[in-house]
Amino acid sequence: MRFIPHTADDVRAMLAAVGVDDVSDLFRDVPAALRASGTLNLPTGVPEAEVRAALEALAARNVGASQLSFIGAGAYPHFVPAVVDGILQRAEFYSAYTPYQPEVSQGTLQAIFEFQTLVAMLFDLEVANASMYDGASATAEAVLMALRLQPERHRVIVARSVHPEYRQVAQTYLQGAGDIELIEAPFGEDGRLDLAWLGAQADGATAAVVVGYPNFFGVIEDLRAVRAALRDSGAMLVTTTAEALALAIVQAPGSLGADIAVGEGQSLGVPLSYGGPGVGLFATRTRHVRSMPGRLVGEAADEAGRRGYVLTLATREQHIRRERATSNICTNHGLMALAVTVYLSLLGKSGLRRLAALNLERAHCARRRLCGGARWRPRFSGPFFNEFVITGSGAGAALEQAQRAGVLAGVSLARWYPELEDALLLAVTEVHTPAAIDRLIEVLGT
Amino acid sequence: MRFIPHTADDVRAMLAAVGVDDVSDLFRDVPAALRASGTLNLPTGVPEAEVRAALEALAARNVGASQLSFIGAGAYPHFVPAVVDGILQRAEFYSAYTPYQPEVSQGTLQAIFEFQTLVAMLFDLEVANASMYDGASATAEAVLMALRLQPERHRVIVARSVHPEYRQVAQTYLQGAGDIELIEAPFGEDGRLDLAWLGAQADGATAAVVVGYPNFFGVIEDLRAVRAALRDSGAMLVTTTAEALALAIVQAPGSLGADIAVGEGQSLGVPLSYGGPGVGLFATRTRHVRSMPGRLVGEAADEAGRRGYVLTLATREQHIRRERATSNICTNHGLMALAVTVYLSLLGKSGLRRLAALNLERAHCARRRLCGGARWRPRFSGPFFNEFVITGSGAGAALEQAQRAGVLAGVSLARWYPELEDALLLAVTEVHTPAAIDRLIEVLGT
Amino acid sequence: MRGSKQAGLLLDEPLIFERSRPGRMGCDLPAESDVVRECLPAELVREPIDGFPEVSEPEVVRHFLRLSQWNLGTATTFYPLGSCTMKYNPLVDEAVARLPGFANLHPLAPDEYAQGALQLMWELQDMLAEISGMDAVSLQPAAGAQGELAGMKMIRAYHRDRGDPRSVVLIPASAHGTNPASAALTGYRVQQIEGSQLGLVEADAVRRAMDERVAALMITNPNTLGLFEREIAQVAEAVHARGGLVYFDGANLNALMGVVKPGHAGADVLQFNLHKTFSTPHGGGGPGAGPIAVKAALAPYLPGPRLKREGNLLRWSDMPARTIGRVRSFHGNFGVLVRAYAYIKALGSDGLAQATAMAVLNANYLRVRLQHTYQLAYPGLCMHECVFSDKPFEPYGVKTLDIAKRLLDHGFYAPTIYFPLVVSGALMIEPTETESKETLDQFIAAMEAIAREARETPDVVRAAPTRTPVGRLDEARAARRPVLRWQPRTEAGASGGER
Amino acid sequence: MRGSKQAGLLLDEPLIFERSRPGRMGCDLPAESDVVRECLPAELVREPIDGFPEVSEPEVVRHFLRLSQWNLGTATTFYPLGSCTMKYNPLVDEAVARLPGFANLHPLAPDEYAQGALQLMWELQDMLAEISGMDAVSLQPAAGAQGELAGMKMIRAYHRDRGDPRSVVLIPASAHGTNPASAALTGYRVQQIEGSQLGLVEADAVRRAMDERVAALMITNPNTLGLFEREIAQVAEAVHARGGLVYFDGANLNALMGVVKPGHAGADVLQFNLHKTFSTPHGGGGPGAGPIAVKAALAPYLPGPRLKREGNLLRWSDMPARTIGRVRSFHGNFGVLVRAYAYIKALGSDGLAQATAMAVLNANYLRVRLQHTYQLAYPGLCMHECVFSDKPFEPYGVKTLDIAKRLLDHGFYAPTIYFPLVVSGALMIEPTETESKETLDQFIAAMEAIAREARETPDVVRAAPTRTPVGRLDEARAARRPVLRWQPRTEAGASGGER
Ligand SMILES: Cc1ncc(COP(=O)(O)O)c(C=O)c1O
Ligand SMILES: Cc1ncc(COP(=O)(O)O)c(C=O)c1O
Repeated sequence: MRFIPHTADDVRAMLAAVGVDDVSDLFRDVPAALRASGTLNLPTGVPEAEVRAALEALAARNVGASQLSFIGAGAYPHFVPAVVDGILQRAEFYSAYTPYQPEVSQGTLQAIFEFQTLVAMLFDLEVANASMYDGASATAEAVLMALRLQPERHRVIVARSVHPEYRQVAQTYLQGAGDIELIEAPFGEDGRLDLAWLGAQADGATAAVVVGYPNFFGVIEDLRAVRAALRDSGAMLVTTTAEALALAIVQAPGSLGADIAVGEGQSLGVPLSYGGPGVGLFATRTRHVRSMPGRLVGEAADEAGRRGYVLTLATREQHIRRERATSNICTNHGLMALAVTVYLSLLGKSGLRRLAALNLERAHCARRRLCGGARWRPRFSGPFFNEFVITGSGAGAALEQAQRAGVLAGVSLARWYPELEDALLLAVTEVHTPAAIDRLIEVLGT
Repeated sequence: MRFIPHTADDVRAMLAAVGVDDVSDLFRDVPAALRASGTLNLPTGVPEAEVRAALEALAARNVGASQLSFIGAGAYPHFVPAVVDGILQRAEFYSAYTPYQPEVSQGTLQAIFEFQTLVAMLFDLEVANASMYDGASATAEAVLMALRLQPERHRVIVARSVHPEYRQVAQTYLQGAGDIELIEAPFGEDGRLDLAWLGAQADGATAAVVVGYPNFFGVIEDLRAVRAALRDSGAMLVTTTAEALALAIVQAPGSLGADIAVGEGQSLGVPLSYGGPGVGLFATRTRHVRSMPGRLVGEAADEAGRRGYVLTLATREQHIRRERATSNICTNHGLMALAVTVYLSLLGKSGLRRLAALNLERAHCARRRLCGGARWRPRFSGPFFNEFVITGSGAGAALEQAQRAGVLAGVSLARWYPELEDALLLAVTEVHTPAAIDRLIEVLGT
Repeated sequence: MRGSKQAGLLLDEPLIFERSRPGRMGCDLPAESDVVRECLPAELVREPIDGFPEVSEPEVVRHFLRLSQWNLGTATTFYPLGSCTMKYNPLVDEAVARLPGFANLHPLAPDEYAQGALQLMWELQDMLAEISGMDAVSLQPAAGAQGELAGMKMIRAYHRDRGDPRSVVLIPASAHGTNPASAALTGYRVQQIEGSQLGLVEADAVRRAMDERVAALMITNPNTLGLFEREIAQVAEAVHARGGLVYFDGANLNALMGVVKPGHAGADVLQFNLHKTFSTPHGGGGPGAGPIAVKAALAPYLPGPRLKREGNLLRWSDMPARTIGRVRSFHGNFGVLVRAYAYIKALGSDGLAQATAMAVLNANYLRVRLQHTYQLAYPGLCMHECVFSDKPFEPYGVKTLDIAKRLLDHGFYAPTIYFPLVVSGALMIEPTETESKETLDQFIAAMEAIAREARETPDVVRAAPTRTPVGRLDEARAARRPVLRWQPRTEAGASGGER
Repeated sequence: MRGSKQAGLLLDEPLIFERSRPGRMGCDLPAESDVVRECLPAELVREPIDGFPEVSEPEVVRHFLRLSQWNLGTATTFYPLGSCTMKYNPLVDEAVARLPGFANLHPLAPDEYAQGALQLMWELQDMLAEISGMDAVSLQPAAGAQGELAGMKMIRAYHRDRGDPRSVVLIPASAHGTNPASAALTGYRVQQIEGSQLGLVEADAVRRAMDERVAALMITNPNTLGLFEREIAQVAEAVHARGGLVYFDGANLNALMGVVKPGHAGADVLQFNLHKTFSTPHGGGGPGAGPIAVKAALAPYLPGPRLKREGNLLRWSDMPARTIGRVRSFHGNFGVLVRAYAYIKALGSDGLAQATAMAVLNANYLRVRLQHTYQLAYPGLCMHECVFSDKPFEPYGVKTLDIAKRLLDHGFYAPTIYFPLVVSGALMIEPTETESKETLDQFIAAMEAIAREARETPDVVRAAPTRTPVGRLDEARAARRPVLRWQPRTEAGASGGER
């Protein structure tokens, strides 16, 4: 086997050193009864060319990968500069693990330190961790952290306009986590959180209110107003962002009063890859840092005073604190955090802003054109970034028809929101050229 | 521009340091008359996404790249393990240049030293250089070297069965190189060099005889007999190999008496890439080393006795010897030499042999099946490796018909050999699965 | 003569923020038009983010290439990090995971348009079921710990549905930290099971601890000492006898393939760590993938949606009635699944069995070669890893940490240290099957040299590493006064990151 | 505080042959069947090649990764190698050159099936013609030197066809070695033209040298001293007046884009070095590409076949009647052409002009900042590069070679040294436009530090480099007793490569 270097001579010499006659003797401690049925009923191994051919054949059957698509809903098609993957392919990065030995892991550590800085800046919060799995588990962890910080509170309000899968994951994470009441907050005609409802419901037992920013409908919540509505209750404000690029052009949650801001980083340099791996972002205020889940990298120095970086505040983590850890997370999404770091370094201060502006412009243009006739109208009146909902009778059928014409014209909201039966959610980004938008108009009609 | 780091402030500060007011002042030495027309009439620059889209659109129009193809004729489809390109993508390799400073170029130098060793072993000769451009120019350089070694001789015999483009390039290289008579040796019904003709023609004025090994028809020459036929003349025997994989299973030219063996290394780990870059291989005997063209790497040591590698015997080269250099070559095909080195390391002693056997077997099976009926028969009776010629009336039309059916079933020899009007040259390698061969039989008939 | 090139030149590199210059750009995009103002209410619009890098493309490339050169990885050197199975990551897996048909596929693409992905996942589920001897698999969990969490939630749901909610999970002292953490996150009280003299879980001890409050036993096999839990069948019986379930931590499956199937040894729930056993890259911390497998009785609780076959098509189901729900958005770490699938296909039944055999041979070879120099925590054959302690060096004041740091000077990554907790000063060495005998011999020589140094010149060991780009970093001070990010200069000369 | 991480760990690595162990395999292929014996006569069959490596895939990867780490490249550091234009190589160019539609295309695929490739080449020919102000372009030559060779052969054919064969080519003393070598290979006698006090070719000197035996003048502009040949128009006139042709070495075009078109300055024939001006990677020695451009009168002689348009299709012509023929098999280094095309598209007219402007600004900045420390070979403005000599350090016994080696210790590659030959102890520095002012400032600081050392502690400079994986290697000894390959052990213990 090409990955295994042992020659027959090697095996002989090593067995002799160990003092056994045969490889099977190494498994002496395994009861014979168990070993009897160990044999694997799988095909035998194949040369690399066959591996590649098999995978190419499978990839070719994913016809959706090459079609014009306006599907967003938590995973966004963006152009990724070649530099990002060029760096990810550095074996020194991808074949290392958690930097337990900082002196030979400064590459990973410095990059994570840069990632933490970028994420903190993006959210305008003080501190960010070295990554979570995805936006969904980051949201769940934020809820758990808010509960941990306020053990006397037992209610959590999650906006119904938060990504449905994020809500599902939060629900799963809360199973068994004590007597927690999870309630959903309705949205209004503008697609934003119903503030009146919130004002009435948020109370002294409410640990956190979770809102999407932008929310699942692409609508940008009025965080200042949400924050105001929570003032009396003292509940923590948690924002969750599936389209992180939005934060390059809309006010940051940190500056509008969020206590914890989380999100999904896939938009920032990570391919769609059928939904994973992306990377979960997690930021909060310094005073909460010891309650944060996940890994943290901090600055350090050696005896000569040379600057370096180390894993730090590990006493929060499972490998030290075990059942009292702030989270069970161990392996995280470090390589995708690196992708985000490279991407944001390349796009930079002005490039990221320009890109966001381009998304904004294209999406607004697309909605305006789609809704220029009688066929479609905007479902929500709230401000949006690069994703929006339109409604019109027979939306589901229209979607299928577009599909047959080779265009994936978004997703129908009906599968998650029975009350939004005739609504389609579309994302328009910089990958959608004016010609692509023309084609969208053509297949969906106006 | 994303590749150029200069900010407006930088430019200002640097101009001030230089002592000029404006960038255009830097070009003061360029006469105004010339500068007037310097402006470029090209489109302005575009973002990376547009570059990629444009190139993807062009690549998509090369439909030949994805078709089942049996075209060989000097460029061979072989499977390249992912490791090869993984190493070529190491920026430390591809973004370095000629290792003039060996202390910070040991990677390139040691790899070339390994390449030289591998090539020498492959040809079973004593010494190989650090690469030529391609098999064609390597052949031309071999002829020039043979002439240089024997200044009193002025005839060169090239087998007509040598790759036509290699012959063309040799001809070009010889233009103006003195009064050299270049004559072509005919081939017999077995596809091999006509030995009787050779025995009669090779004389004391003949500096070299160049034969393909395998030759352009895929036929393996009888080098021992060629060598014997040359004995009296004292002419040098030069072999040229377009399909280097053959040498993993047929006797090496060095052991059969070749003085200089050259070839094309594309088969050994380099993609087709519309014919370039490949890499020229060049090997000879130690006693001729100071007449060799091209770069050489040799072993050296530092003061502490540590082993290292350096460019050596540079006094043969243009940058030292100028008009008296053994060749004008400067930039060579180092990165492709690295590809060959990685490829041969991975395939290794037994893997390369197995691969060659697989090629042999598949090609022989294909010819046998094609010639199993009345439609086709082998054109030549000589032994062959993975390429062969079949003949049958209306071969050209058959080829076009196969093309219309989506199969590139080889090339017609008529374009190079009017006397072989109804002959097709086909290459069958490990990439051709039994199903692919079935398909070939189906479209060409039997 | 073999030259030593181990000292060399690494290039210095500041933080990317410190490379920043106002107005420099790493991409060329059209300047923003006025449309922004028409699209968004002014009070929502943010300024370009202060402090974000302004660097050119060549600088970005140089920055990250230089950082990469400060890392050791399993691709460049022996990386015997115990419990992490740092085997070789095949380059072809990197190539196929990047095929546009995978990389550009949207997770909500209609199932009909994603049949290749679904087929791959379907087959991978089957492969994993076969390897583990379990009945059903979900590929959704993002890592081992998330697999554990899903497993715990399933166990909880299972007991609840039987009207028998339970409150305790038994966990051996040697277990990985994620086990107690995952149990606690599900509301369970963790009760520790002490190991035997031999480092093993005894059926008797489990029998004693078992009662109707115990929901499950979490057991790792081979355990983190690298030892096979010989009484696994009896242990499982003891758990099952009192209505409990057996959670089998599958992180160490690299020692079992083709030898034992956990499903035949009493496991009810098991997570895989694809980034260990199936060779997907560790990425400097991740991503991994932690599929979860169960016996039939627990299948209804698996995270949803589930894959189902409808005629010729594969499809995602609706949420099954009794599922615990989702643990991750979309379908898990698909890109990691592609690599694991390619790896299993490449090795096949013979290759996987060979991998296990050679991994265990390598570990035992290291064990016997080092056991006279270092103190073996537990005697006898080991499986895929072996654990030593720093006891012999106590008289010289040399600790496990020092030994680990000195290994770095030899160009090796260090073993896992101070874990498992049950061994004081543990050095946990997992060589994996992709290392050659020569490499192991070089490592042994380094370990022996360090032992000699520890006795003869202990200061040298305590001062290590000296050949790395930075010396030993003061972690205690870093934790006392944490600097967790760079700060944009607020006034001239002051910078948080630079101090 | 900025830490210096410049000392670090590089990993030792033997020759791949020294890693070899009988029976080890880096690929899995079916064992050979008996068919071989049926397919080939026994006397033709070779044994598996003795001495070929036997290593596993992980070892191959580790081997070459470690080798790569011993290299500096322009991607990792400043690489001011004069005359080589070591600019940044965009990663997107690497990506697009690997698109299957390019990488898998056979050079003899029918033209109809290769229209994308032909379109790219067609457009690239036009782009190059526009940039150079020439009339026709062939992309066939594999490198600059092969372009020169093609050019010389064309000049020869041109004169021959006019019944006026000529025998001499004039070449300035500062020319690159490939110029005289290419002329000599074409049978020309090389006659050297001395430069002026200012390092320039004077029209008067050319006029004096010109007669009817002179086939051509080869001129490099800017020349290898980095100076613009101000009399280029008059020089060309002088050559043309006596029936000669002007060969323009285009290797230094990076100084001219958007400023001057050589075709407007009298060039008749010109080669491009795409691996310099148009940023295709240098590959540790190549491959490059050296397209050749001509004025209309010489177009019939261009290497063939030529691209032609037939309706909507592009096709390869038959061999044109007066062509010099082929210089390379197939269509040249297509993979390199793809990268150059992508680069020109990315920069466009504005970007190319900016590249030239900033390349020249960078060179002049270095010139003025270093001219008081090192001795400038020729005063005044330079173009894309500048040349210094080691004269100021003669009293201290420090030579250009020492300075170059000491630069390596600072983490920089060295400039081109001892070339051009007309400057004694030349240090030829070409920064290119992709370097930032900060990098130049760091380089200047290093050069100044070395100058100080040369005066104060010259031994330190002479002992350099000390921070590289090997110290200064004994090149003289290596050339005296050349070991040009590893040898398989013939008897136990003896190995040619290891001595
Ligand atoms: C024994 C064991 N169990 C569980 C885990 C957790 O897996 P992950 O890091 O993928 O979350 C690990 C990881 O190191 C482990 O070693
Ligand atoms: C001025 C000059 N001319 C010609 C050449 C030859 O080009 P190539 O190396 O591509 O053959 C070079 C290469 O260094 C050069 O610098």
